[in-house]
Amino acid sequence: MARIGVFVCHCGENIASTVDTAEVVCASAQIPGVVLSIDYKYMCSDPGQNLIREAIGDRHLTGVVVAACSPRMHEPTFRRACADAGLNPYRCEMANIREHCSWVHDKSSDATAKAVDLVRMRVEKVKRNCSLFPIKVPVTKSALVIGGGIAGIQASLDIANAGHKVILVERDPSIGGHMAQLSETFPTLDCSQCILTPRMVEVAQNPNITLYTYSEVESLTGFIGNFKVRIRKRARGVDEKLCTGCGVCTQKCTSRKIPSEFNTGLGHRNAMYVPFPQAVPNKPVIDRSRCTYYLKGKCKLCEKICPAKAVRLDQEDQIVEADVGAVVVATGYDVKGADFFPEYGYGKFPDVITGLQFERLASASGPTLGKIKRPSDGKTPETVVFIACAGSRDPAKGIAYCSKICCMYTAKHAMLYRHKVHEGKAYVFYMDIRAGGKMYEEFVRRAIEEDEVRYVRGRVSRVYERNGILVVNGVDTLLGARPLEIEADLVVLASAMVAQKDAESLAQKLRISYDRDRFLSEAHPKLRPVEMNTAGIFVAGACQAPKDIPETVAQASGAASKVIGLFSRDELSREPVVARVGRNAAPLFSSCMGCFLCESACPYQAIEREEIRSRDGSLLKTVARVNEGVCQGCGTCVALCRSKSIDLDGFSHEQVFAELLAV
Amino acid sequence: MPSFEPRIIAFVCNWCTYAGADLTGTSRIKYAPNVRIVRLPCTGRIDFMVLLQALGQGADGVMVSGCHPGDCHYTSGNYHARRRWILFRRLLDFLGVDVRRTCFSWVSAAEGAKWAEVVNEFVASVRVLGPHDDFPKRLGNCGNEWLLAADKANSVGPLAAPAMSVAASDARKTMRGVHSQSVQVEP
Amino acid sequence: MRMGFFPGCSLEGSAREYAESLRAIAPLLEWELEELPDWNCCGATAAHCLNHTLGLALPARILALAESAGLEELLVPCSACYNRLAATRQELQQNVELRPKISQVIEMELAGRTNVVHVINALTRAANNGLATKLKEPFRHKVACYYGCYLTRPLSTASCKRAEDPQEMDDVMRAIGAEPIDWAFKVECCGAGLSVTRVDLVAELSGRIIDDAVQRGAEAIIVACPMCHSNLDLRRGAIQRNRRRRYSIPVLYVTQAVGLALGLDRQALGVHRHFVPVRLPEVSCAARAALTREDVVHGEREL
Amino acid sequence: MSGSRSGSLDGSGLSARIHHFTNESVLECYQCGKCSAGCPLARDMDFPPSYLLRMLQLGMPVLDEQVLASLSIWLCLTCEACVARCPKEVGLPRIMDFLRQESLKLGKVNPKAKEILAFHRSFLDSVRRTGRLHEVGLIARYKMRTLHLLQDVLAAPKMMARGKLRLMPPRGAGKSDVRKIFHRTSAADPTVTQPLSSSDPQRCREEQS
Repeated sequence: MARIGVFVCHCGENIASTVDTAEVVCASAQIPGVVLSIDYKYMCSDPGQNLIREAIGDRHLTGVVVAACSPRMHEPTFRRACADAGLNPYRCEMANIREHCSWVHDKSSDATAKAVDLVRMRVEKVKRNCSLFPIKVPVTKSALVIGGGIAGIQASLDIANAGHKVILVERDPSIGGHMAQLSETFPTLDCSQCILTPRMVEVAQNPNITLYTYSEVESLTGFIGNFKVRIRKRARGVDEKLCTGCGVCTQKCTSRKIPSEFNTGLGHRNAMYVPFPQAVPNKPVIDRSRCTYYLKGKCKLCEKICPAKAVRLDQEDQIVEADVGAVVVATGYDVKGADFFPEYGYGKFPDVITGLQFERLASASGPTLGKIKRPSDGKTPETVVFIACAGSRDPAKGIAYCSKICCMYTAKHAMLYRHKVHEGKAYVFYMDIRAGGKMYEEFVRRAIEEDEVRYVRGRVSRVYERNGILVVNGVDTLLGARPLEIEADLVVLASAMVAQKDAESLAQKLRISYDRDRFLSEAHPKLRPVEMNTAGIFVAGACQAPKDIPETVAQASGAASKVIGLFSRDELSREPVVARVGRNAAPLFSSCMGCFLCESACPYQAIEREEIRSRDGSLLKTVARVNEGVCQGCGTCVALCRSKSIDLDGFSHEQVFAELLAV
Repeated sequence: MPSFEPRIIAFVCNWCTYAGADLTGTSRIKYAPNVRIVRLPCTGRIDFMVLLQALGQGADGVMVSGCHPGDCHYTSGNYHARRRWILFRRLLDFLGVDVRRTCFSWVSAAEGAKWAEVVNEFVASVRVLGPHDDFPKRLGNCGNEWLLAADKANSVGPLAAPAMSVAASDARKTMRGVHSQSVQVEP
Repeated sequence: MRMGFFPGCSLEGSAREYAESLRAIAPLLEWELEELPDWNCCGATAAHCLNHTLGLALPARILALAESAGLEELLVPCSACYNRLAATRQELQQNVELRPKISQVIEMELAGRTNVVHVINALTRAANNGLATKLKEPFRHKVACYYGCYLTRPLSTASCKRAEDPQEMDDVMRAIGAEPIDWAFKVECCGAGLSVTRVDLVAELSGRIIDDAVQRGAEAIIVACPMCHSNLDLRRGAIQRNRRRRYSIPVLYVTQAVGLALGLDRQALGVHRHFVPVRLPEVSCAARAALTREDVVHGEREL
Repeated sequence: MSGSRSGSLDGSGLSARIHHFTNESVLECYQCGKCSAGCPLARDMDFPPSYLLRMLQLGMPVLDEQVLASLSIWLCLTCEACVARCPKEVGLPRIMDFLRQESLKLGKVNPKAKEILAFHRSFLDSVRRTGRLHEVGLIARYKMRTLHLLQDVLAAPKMMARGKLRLMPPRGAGKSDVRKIFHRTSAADPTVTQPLSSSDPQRCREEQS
């Protein structure tokens, strides 16, 4: 038999002034199953809570209803009070007679009547509450970091330095990502590689970090604290243990003149190559799509000349499996080419290049060793036109959003150019200058005032070639939209930042959501910026939205600290409000008939398939099972279930109906 | 008939509309006292049965309100709710219930004023429709059965009434069984 | 194949050589041109500048005529006419309220069954079905294909795709043995409507076009629009004064070039009607290089 | 038709009327200036395209006046280069059409646009009379309207010699129908086509008063 106690709070005058609390007390006393009904001025105060604690002890209550403020306000308080007195906290419910009654109605019998109804509903519900216990799941204290750019590097180091194991997976032959390609970084102009490469080396040397380069995540299963990951280690063609990185093979390789990805096509590499000198690991890979041996079946020169005998032409992809407790996604961004802009002639004129290509031209380790030479004839350009928003903020042809970093890197490019070519003229066509950030505005002003970069407010309509010179048709909207024609030797397009080509497939692999621009979407745009809506998966860097380096690193450390926080416990305990599938005695086993509507409805992929087998192991039926580690308790499956085999703890059918019938 | 005061039951999600209604309170915006709110984790949790029961037991109107599209705390529950709602209205229409007795709205946690508006408008419109009595007779009281079966299973308090199929009540019983086992995982 | 034919006003006057050359090559390409009976002016720029409804009604009548004549395709040589017809067709298809209003104005029903086809598209089709095999004297010259505005814009109705660098006319030229150059003013405006009222502006705009074509060694400019032609040809004097330079480069209608390649007589093609005399170098060196052996053999077989 | 696009374009302002009649929203322009950069005539306009849009965006009566009285709207060749490259796909050509008609209705036509307007009218006159354009007639009317009697006189004989001048107006074209069309459409606004005598802008103004 249920023994329910009802505790009516006056909340000073807040409730009592509109609702006749005495009346509420009397009325509740009449409800079957209610053994105690009292009121007090401030239930949430210590004496108030003591009333409850004592009552639970003395009257052996099986359920408590506190008629007071919103449960969103004090439910935790009163549940704690119950727990103190040895009553399962989930047997305590609140009737919201303040926010939903006394504050929104005038003093009247109606208000009181409503209050009584609310209490009765709660009582009927709480009668059917049952003891729930926080769900405990173990935690594997090892993290998977996907992507070896600055975000992935930072996150890995932070987690590893906190004493946890990290598996870092990078698709390219080396870690470093886009940052390794950059020349200098704004607003400080310190050399990108000088600050990045030490971190890369740290990653290689940190005993807690297992590095898989030239590898990709094949699949991820499981749930927070208990993921299983399969990693495809693509065949390098080289035994990394034996290889000393002497580089003989890369120099002698016979398949040459392959446009280098790292140098954005401005330089060349061989089929056997290390993407760049500071690569980590500094071990070559064989590009099988270009290697003579794989194409024609002969050569094997590298194999012959390798002093360490490390070349393995017959090597095959390996699958590595690992258990991890958390995942950090740091897959970074892609640069949108500019070929969708026929009017700018990218791809048609060799001297129209993207921002990233300019980075390589300006980089000391680049194809021109840091000398600004134009691709067509290697001549030093006397006039360079930089076009901002070449793709960004262009819903018609490009992308609707602002890529955020272009204003700054364009200013940087113009500045670098002026530093390297003193007599050169630099024009920047811009729409707005978005320089929000520490020392950013100052940086742009410096470009304009000290380095005399000529900023023109307006967009370029088209770029064409007139006897060997690029003619830029622009406009200055600050001069009454007067058209300008500038003859340039080099045109640099501030190309947009877009999501990785395969962002979607990755997101689906990891069961995380992404937005219409294919950037991964965080759990809450403001309050949960590094969490994904799938528990245990975190995000860092430009795979979530365009970001510059400082922001990326900050977010990476944020994600890392979330992971570390997760790893600080041996097991996770979660609110026990989860769905579960009913089971019956044989021969029914479960009223679930395995339609798996729930599976398709569940936003968290918490529904698993469970096979029920007889003793001899033959399959009797396949039913749904809720993974309570993953379930967030929304109850969508419950409403959808045809056979009503799924129910939601804390909001079960009977509880809801009971509440309803009490109205 | 001005004397008539409709009884309306609202099913709201915990994260948006319930919080929104709280805000209505904290900002002391007054509205009609005719509504009784049933709090659920998400509009996705609301199934036909509950709504039918509400109308079945003689509620004059039923409201469902949750997060705006795209804001669902559980990412997609409200979309499921919306889809099901469209069907539900058809069903009601088929059953001969005036669909004007139902109201679906998006009220976010920040829209305290809107909640008051929605309630007042709906109450007013239902007041015009007059009391809702014919339907309950026809539909009967499906909810009771759920409950009583379950209660029988758990020997919860009074409210004695006809028992329903044993199978279902078994379902409940064994459900509890599994339930308690799986929760005893404390160290 | 049977095609409806809408010449348009200027082909009856200042651009009659366009009409003549088109009519001349049609039989060789197996086009049965069926001139639209009782057609009217499309209203050109003037109509839609001054009165939206009029700007729609005039082309609408033409479309309706074609439809009632049961024509599936209406061949239009003038780019401006094409632009008006295509635009009207689209607007009436998209804007449902408008259709009854217009058909009430023109007192004719209009379903938009007839497709509007520009000569360029018809020629591209021909080029893809063995136009090359019909050649008598391959047109071996470096040519600058000038598309102007109305062939490439608005994008939704344009007869040539790739707004910034269309290829349709270039393909036709290649098919007749010419060597189209890559140049920068393919789709820049020639001054069109201002031909009479603001000669100064026309001279400036058309000047840039001619100059670039010459700079890049074109021997002829090929056009498919009467307005472009009159601005580049008839206004040559003004252009030369404006740029203080002589330009002898002739401007040919695409149909004339094709006609010449098909071995038709210059008179028949109305080549003599141009202001700038059409004097083309024997066979341009570049093209001679391109002239391959089987071409010669093939040429003989033809003769 | 209206309302489907962004912007609070209700009201009686010019931009509101533009939105209502063309369904183009001037508020969508973010003033990058690409249209002005690519416009073949921007240099010769009193207000380049993007500048014109800016004036419309502010929705001040003074600026609306200036827009309607501008030369730009008459210089525009509707070559569509602007919209073809516009990142926001603002339909400038349609807007220009509307502005011309509006400026004509309200008698705000810029005096410098006299010739252009005269040409358009002569053109339509010719079409109304014969159903098709009669170039000789057009030029004749145009000269009458503008009194540029000597312009192009040298071209005439050359054209004659090349058989490009067709003295006789075209016959048999659907004159009557076209007349009707003109009648019905210009019933909407009488200022569109007018008898030879009127010299334009002034006349419009009188009509207003």
